Amino acid sequence: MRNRCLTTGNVVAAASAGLLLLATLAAAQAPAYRAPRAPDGKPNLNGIWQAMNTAHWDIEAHSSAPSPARELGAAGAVPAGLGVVEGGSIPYTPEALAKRNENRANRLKLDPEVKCYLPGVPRATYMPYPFQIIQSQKHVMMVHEYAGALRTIYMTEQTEAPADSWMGWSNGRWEGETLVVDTKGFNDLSWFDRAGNFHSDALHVVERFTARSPDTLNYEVTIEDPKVFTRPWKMSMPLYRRVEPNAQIMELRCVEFVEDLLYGHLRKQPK
Amino acid sequence: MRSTFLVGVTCACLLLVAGRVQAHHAFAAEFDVNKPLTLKGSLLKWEMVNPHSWFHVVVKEPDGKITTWLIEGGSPNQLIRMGVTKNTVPIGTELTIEGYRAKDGTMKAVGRNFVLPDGSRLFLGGSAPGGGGGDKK
Amino acid sequence: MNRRSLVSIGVVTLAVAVLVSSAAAGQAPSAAPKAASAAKAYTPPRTPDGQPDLQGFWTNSTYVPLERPKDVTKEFYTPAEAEEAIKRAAAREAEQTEPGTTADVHYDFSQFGLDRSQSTIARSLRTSLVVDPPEGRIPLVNAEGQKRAQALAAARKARGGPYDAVENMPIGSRCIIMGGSGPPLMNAGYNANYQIVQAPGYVMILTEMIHDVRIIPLDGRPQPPQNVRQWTGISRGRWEGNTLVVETTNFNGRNAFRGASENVKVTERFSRVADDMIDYKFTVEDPATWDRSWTAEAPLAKTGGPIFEFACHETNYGIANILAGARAEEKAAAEQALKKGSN
Amino acid sequence: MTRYLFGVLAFVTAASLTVTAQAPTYRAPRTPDGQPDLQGFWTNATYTPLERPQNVTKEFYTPAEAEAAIKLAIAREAAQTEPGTTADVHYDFSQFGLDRSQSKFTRSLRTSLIVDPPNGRIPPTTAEGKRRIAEREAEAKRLGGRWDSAESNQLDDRCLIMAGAGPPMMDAAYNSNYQIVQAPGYVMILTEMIHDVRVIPLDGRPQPPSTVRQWMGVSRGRWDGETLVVETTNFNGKNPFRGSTDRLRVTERFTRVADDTIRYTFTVDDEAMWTRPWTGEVPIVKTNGPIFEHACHEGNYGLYNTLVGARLEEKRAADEAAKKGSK
Repeated sequence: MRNRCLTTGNVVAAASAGLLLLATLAAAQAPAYRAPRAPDGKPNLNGIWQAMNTAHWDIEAHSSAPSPARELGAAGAVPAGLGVVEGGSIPYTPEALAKRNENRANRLKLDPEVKCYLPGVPRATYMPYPFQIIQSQKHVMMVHEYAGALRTIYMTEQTEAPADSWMGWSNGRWEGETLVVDTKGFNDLSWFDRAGNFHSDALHVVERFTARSPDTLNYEVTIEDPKVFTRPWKMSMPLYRRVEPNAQIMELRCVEFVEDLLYGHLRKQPK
Repeated sequence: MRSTFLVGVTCACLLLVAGRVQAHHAFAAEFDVNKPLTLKGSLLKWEMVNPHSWFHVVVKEPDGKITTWLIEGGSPNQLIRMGVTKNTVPIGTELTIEGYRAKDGTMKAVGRNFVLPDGSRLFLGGSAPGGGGGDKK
Repeated sequence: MNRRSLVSIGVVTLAVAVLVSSAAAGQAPSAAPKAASAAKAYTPPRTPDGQPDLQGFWTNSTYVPLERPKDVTKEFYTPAEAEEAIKRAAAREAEQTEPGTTADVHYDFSQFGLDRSQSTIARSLRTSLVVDPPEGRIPLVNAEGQKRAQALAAARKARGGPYDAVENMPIGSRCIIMGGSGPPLMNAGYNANYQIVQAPGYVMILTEMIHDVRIIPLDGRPQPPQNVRQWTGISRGRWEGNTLVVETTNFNGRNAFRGASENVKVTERFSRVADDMIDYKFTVEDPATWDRSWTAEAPLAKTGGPIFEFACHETNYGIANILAGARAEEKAAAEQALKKGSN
Repeated sequence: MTRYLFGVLAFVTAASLTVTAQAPTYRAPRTPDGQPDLQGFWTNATYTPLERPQNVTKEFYTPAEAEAAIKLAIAREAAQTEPGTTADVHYDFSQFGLDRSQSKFTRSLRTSLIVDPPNGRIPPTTAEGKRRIAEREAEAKRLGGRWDSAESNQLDDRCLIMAGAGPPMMDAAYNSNYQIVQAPGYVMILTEMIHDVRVIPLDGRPQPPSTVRQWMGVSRGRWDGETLVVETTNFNGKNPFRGSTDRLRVTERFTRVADDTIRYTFTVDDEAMWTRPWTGEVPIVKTNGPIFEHACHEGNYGLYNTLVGARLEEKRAADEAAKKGSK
């Protein structure tokens, strides 16, 4: 009897815990957590952050798969992931979906990451490398370890993108606890992941960074690109602080690692 | 008004001593000094990219054939500081390009001068439409 | 036409600026003692966390050479001499090249705003950036340094011609890092711009060309072990009064500054001496190259933003063009030789 | 001798339990967080076949019949192979303690593990199922002979997964052991062979999208009174259970009915293969630990050796043919 009550209690507790979890994730707009303040009174998001998921392989839910490069064996294997796209899948137009699938089939040849190209946004945020937020009043900088990629987020003196670029042109604002970053001015060359998910130069990205505990952030992204998607869509994930005291963004200056791949065929032939 | 930096000169110390502008790479290795050319065409696309920008120019050859040439220019960053944007040079702008053709024989050239129909240079001293004529502080 | 007028406006501005900046660069007490005392009175603004505020866009674009020209013996020019030197340098930079010469195979820097006179330059009355040794020249390279330089030259030669393979080309052309990216920060020829952003515990310095960023921690953490080496080394910073002192070691030695070894230590000192001027000094210590340390001073002048993304490798079409050109020339030469042989 | 006696004792207990399973008076101990405690080392090694033998018509043997059937099976398993035959080219299972009778095995009076359909046999295959089987055979044929490449070999020989790893969990012929560990919100089940682990969440979370597929599917559990109910879908279909497809849904029910016994039933539902769902039942009995690391792929010299052997034989045959040709 007592046992049954206990079990029922557990089920109820588990269910409500589940609901609470979902609610917390969904209601990132109004988090209960209040971040410590930077000296200027804004939520303090300074720190070295990193995603811990498989979105860099594929932002949609996916099974595990062998390494795209045979020689890497299990070291290059694709781990399964439950996806970070709200609603499960990306609302591509039929033509765009065909292009995504073609990208995926030829990813070793086409993925800009393979060529050490700048990662674009939001891909930079969830690559398997850390990035540092340097939060000042006029500029919030995001400095990524991969390829030394860099974003300047203009908090004041905001203008339109003068030209298209890989990392886009970002204007930011504070909405309560949240740093909202609005980015446009992308070229059409970057991808969202290693699975060929892509966008056009009409991409418009709105990111929301909100502290959810001292060492975690909620990261929410809204993607809009009428040339590629039938409607705006969202992805979300937590970001984790690198807490080791010697954490530092190191150089991953990868250009020379890919030169033979890109230009090896133009090498002078041995006589 | 031209850069005097001698691309053939490899002494790095000279760069620092004389304070001349250093070319990002040896253009004479990319383009053939023995193949000067003048192209007349209209702008199809301006890739405002680094380390050097590239102009896609549609050219009507003397025999009536239509070809697209890729013309290498300079880094866009300083122009952007001067107020130039991707809207500054409209698609279809008529350009005369004096330059040198690529060594590999493809339809590429370095744009020694980019000349507008009225004889002025495309960007010169911030003269480009929309150009602010110097750094914004 | 409008270009010419712009240039002359530039020169006028320049003359005015010389006076202003000589005051600002007045860390050189012997040259401008009055200005120096004025500069001392300047108190830099503070960031919200209390650091002296160095933030903003800066340039070290200059016509002052690193080493004093052989025919100059004094440490400082008079303002008139300095103006003359700049005018000469600007004219040289803007000179026409001779059509049909190798030098002419280039786009025109001035048509892309890339000659120095079209943007802010950091001025000083100095005749060289090097301030110590007092003769304004880098000490002679010692025997060990010479030996290393010879070995490097021999290795370079063994790799073949400069366009035989991408690895033989200069690292700047390959978009890996610019020669003057440092530290120390050296004038890049064009786009010699920097952005400094500060946050509690950190100073970030972005070098425009090839988007090189240093994030310098101020918390006194130790340097990592010797086997961790980077192109731009690893920097640790601290505030000494109003001066940011940054020490950098752990270089990989592959972008050797003036022939320095991987064990070089660079100490930089940033002091804001006016709203629009940072006094920037650096000391280079490398017993494997020089028997004594040497110091240079190269002021950073405030300039306008923004710094547009300097993606470089992504659209570095020149590499493929150059290599393809070299292969095409080899092929043509081989065919020529064959033709000659068969005649 | 002692082993045999012990076996008979266990047999009697298990048989009575099976019969009286409708009304268990046994109450499982509880974990500190209040779950019925299933923890420990267990085995489902059994001599009972999945399907009822063709010549058997009843659901249960008498205890004497069951004992005779087991004796027969044990003798068959322990019989020496004929020297010089292909079957003899093997190490002796019994010299490595690997025949079932040398370790704990589970007994029941059932003539088959399948309890539904009542005939104790897997239901008929659907038309789609037949088509899929034909496709699989064609694919296997395309891959060539078993020793043509590593990929054309069997999954277990490749140390990928055992055929019976499931779910559902099927007797693995040897090392048919499991370890169950519970923690708040989770039940973990380790299958000894090839160290397959399922960590089953109990928090009611939904199944992932159908694009996520795994060899062992994705399992979600819940407590239904004393019974742990585990539903598994999202199989990748590459380790078919009796021909199942990627549309397989397995529902397992674990009920501890004695200190040393868990009643384990499983329902297999796969519309792409069978005309109706079917259910099996096997008591899982307590056994001894430990479970030693079953690293498999790492020391799988055999796969290499068989491939090398096959290549050598091909070469020898080719040489032979060439010699004949030149005569």
